[in-house]
Amino acid sequence: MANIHTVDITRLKNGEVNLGTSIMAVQFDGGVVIGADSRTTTGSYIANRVTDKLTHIHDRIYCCRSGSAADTQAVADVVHQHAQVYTSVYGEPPTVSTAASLFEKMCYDNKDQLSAGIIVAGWDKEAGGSVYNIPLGGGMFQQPWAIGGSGSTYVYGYCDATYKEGWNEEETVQFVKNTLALAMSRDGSSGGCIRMCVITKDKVERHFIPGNELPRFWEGKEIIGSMSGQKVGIVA
Amino acid sequence: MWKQPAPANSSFNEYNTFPLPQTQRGQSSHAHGPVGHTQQPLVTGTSVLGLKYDKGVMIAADNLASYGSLARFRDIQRLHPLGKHTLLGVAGDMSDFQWLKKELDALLREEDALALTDSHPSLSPKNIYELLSNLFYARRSKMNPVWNAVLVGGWDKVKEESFLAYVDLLGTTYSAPTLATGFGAHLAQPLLREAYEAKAGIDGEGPLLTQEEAEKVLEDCMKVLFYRDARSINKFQIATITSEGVTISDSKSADTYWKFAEGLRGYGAQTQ
Amino acid sequence: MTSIGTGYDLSVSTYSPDGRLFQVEYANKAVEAAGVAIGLRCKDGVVLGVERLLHSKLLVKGANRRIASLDEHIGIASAGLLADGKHLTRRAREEASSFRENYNSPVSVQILSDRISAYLQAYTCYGSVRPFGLSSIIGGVDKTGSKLFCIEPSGVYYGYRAVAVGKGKALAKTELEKIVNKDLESQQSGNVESSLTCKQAIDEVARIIYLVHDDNKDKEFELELTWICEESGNKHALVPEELLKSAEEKAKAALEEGMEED
Amino acid sequence: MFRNSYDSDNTTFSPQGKLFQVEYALEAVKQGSAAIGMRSKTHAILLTLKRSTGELATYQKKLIRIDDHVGVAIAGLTSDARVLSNFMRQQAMRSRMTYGRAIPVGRIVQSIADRAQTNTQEYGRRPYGVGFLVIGQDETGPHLYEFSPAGTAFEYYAHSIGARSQSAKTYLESNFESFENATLPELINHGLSALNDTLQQDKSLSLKNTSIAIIGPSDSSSDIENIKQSAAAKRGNFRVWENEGVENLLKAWRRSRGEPEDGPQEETTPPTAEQSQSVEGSENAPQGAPAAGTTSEDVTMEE
Repeated sequence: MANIHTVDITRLKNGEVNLGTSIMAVQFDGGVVIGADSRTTTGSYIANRVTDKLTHIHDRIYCCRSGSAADTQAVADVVHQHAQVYTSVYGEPPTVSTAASLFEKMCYDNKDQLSAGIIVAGWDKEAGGSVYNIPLGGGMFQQPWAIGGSGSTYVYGYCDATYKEGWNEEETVQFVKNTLALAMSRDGSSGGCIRMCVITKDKVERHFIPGNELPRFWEGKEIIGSMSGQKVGIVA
Repeated sequence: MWKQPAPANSSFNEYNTFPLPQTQRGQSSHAHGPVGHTQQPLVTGTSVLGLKYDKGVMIAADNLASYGSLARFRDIQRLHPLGKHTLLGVAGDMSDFQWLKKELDALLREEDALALTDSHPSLSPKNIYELLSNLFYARRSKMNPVWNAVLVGGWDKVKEESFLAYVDLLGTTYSAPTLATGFGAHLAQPLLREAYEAKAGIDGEGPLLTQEEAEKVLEDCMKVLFYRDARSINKFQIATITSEGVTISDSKSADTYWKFAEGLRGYGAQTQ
Repeated sequence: MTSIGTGYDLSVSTYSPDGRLFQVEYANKAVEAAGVAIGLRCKDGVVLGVERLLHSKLLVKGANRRIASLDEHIGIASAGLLADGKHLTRRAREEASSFRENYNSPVSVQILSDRISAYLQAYTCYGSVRPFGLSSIIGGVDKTGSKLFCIEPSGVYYGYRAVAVGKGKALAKTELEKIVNKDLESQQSGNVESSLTCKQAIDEVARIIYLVHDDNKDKEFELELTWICEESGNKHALVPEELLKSAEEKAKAALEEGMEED
Repeated sequence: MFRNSYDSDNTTFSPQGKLFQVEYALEAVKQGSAAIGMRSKTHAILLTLKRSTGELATYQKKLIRIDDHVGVAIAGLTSDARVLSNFMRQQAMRSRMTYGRAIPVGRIVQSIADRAQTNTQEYGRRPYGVGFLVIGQDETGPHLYEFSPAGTAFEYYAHSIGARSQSAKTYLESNFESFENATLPELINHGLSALNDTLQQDKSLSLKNTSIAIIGPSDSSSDIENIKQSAAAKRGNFRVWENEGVENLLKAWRRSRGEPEDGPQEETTPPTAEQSQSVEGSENAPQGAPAAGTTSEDVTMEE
């Protein structure tokens, strides 16, 4: 019988629940829009089709999680706790940069143990809306827009071609929605619904796009070479 | 130059298309076996070039942080000033680079605080280089390397001469009037040497390149690297370190030439 | 202090019957013997000044400074046991540095003062230690503007517009109050922010230190001035030599003028 | 038993805000024999008066090399000095190993001052019972510091500690303005004059009781230092001259004062014929010892 001490942790980790994901955050004048798909997989089985990957860290700070569900939840919980302590000790909320640094420190210091790719975004009174990308292995990169998770690789080109500075809230929400829909349509590890969140000085507002109402793009008119709609001769 | 992210390798993970850190653990899977550490960089920067010229030293690096073959962050700076007369140009893992920046900035901040009391000069480029050499060697000896190759450029105020030296994740150290890391060591170093020796001679006794000449050589090298290094982009910065201090240029790009290929046909005998 | 010698004043972990901690009060006595230290908050920054008493003429000029840096943007001027001052400075630097490490942003003067105060307080709780014989002025500029605090041996701290500790602090405080009041009067009602600039403040601080020193008729001294303002790149730095010299000249002139009036 | 109720431990303030245990520790420093330190623009030197506990004992060394660029003179409890100077050596080596930098003098002194401060604030410890004069040279030039058990470190142009050091201080205070631009021989002569002032009436400076440490280039225009014997002297590093090594320095000093070069002869016991012979020669060379110039140990531990 395999005793617990001889279990190879890497094999164990490979079997765990992953957020093979599409996540995104975009800054606009006065705030940020964050978004994510809702699919959680173990291998090719969809363990949860309505996951919420937009995680509350503080009043005006959220993160989008990708990678191991267990790891990213644990890290987010710890940072959430830090942020609460920070507020009660120092009498003011942490900045987005500070929250991102707390994430970064955990991800970097434990890079051997974690698979976590996190986007931290939110609003603070010093910087307004801001977005920080913390990829696997740590490191902290501030960006006007960030995408992450397995689905993101399919939509870099779309984002580069589409993103413009100076959008308002509505335009930004539209951009996030379209990008995620495109990523989800090409990435088997992403899918389900789109969850979004607008964070500004005055509000944290959720948006939900059900899986049957996703924006649709070119999907091909017909099945080429198919005989659907035609009579097929039946050979006796 | 830096290894690719790990391929999706496990049967449990066959639909994962993003890289996971590959952790190399001891042969035995025993819980008390050797401690494993990350053996691979994830977000990486490519070559850094360094060149001594008549007024000091120049260091160049592009603005890209790659994620495997993905050009993930195209607006990051890989040149980091330390105090008034030292600058690092860093290739390799960008999270380690950011860690290194934090550590060194904290150290220099402490030095500055002490200097208010005793007016002692801060750490010289040589001192910082020595520290880095020890740090990199110690970490690789713990099987937990700081995954970078670093060029240290500086101005030695006592000797009144420029400083340029290399240290990498293995603790390897050397110094020369022209230096390059990674792909640059193969592609740019010969060009830098050629330009340097054309004026200074093999012994370096002759006159050094002027500011304009040095900048031109570096820009040419960055262009060659853009042509031939698949992890580079045509957007880079050049830092100059002189007795006056450190200046880092705005991002710029080299003029590239592709027109010659217009009439090219096929891959051999084909003519149309 | 009627309880002196009754045995209730030997340890910091013992209250006297009337609820006092005599060891903390005695620690304050160590502060009163020290050369005066002054902090003055201005609209564009903070000025710190110290009357560095010279116990020997063999001491190197300009050395043995009593004002130290805690971070780029925060300075500390202490009065009391010098060695305790170095101890506290070292600790405060560690706090400032760890804040940066954890939160990726410079510590505010208020938060750092709070942490230092907690550290001092711990030395008033246990019989195994003694309190710091030290009062410290912490001044700096952060995202909330220019800030000034003074921490006493008990760990108690307050924010100030202007503050003085050490020998002759009463006279110094009177002078500082005059400056602050004049500053307030010259402003429109409702506006409570200072209109004093650091450049003006260094002259005032120098003048007060010369005045206080003259009042004590003490041993020789050297004037030590630092500031944090735009001219110093918003970093804690020594006041440039020329400005220090001119402030000293003016202070001496003011002193002579004052004598003629008497 | 105690002088007052506030002096029995180091964690108790007196009502006047004094720490009696620290003040008593300062008394321990005064029990030690005198040490003097001085600096010029180019040099820093230490001069000490060594004591011997009796005819059969050697003279207690009072100068300790820390590194090429730092050395100390001690007064007080020798064993405490050993602990602190070893700590200084570690600090000095650490700086050289990690940064390739000679540790700044002020900072190495502060490192032991910080340690000493702890011993004045935590119960169950006693303050160190030793004072140091530290000389050194760094990127900001030569320095002289005094370290005291109170946990303080002050920088001086010239200073003296230990028994009867006040007499030396009086000399230094009236002469220190000329030290800044003094040559090495001039500086040493001033130092020996100051040291001489700390002696009791019937004593004089001799090869046995005088030791001198120098940091800075040796003086090429005089032969007061035997460079052949000391690689440290050649390089301007910390070196100690004592016994035969101090002979030329003492002679030069006596000449400068217009005294006989060989100094006053000791007259504790009436010289026998045999002894008087050796006294006529070199007071210090015992029979059978190699001639001066080859005997002196290189106490700086150079190579």
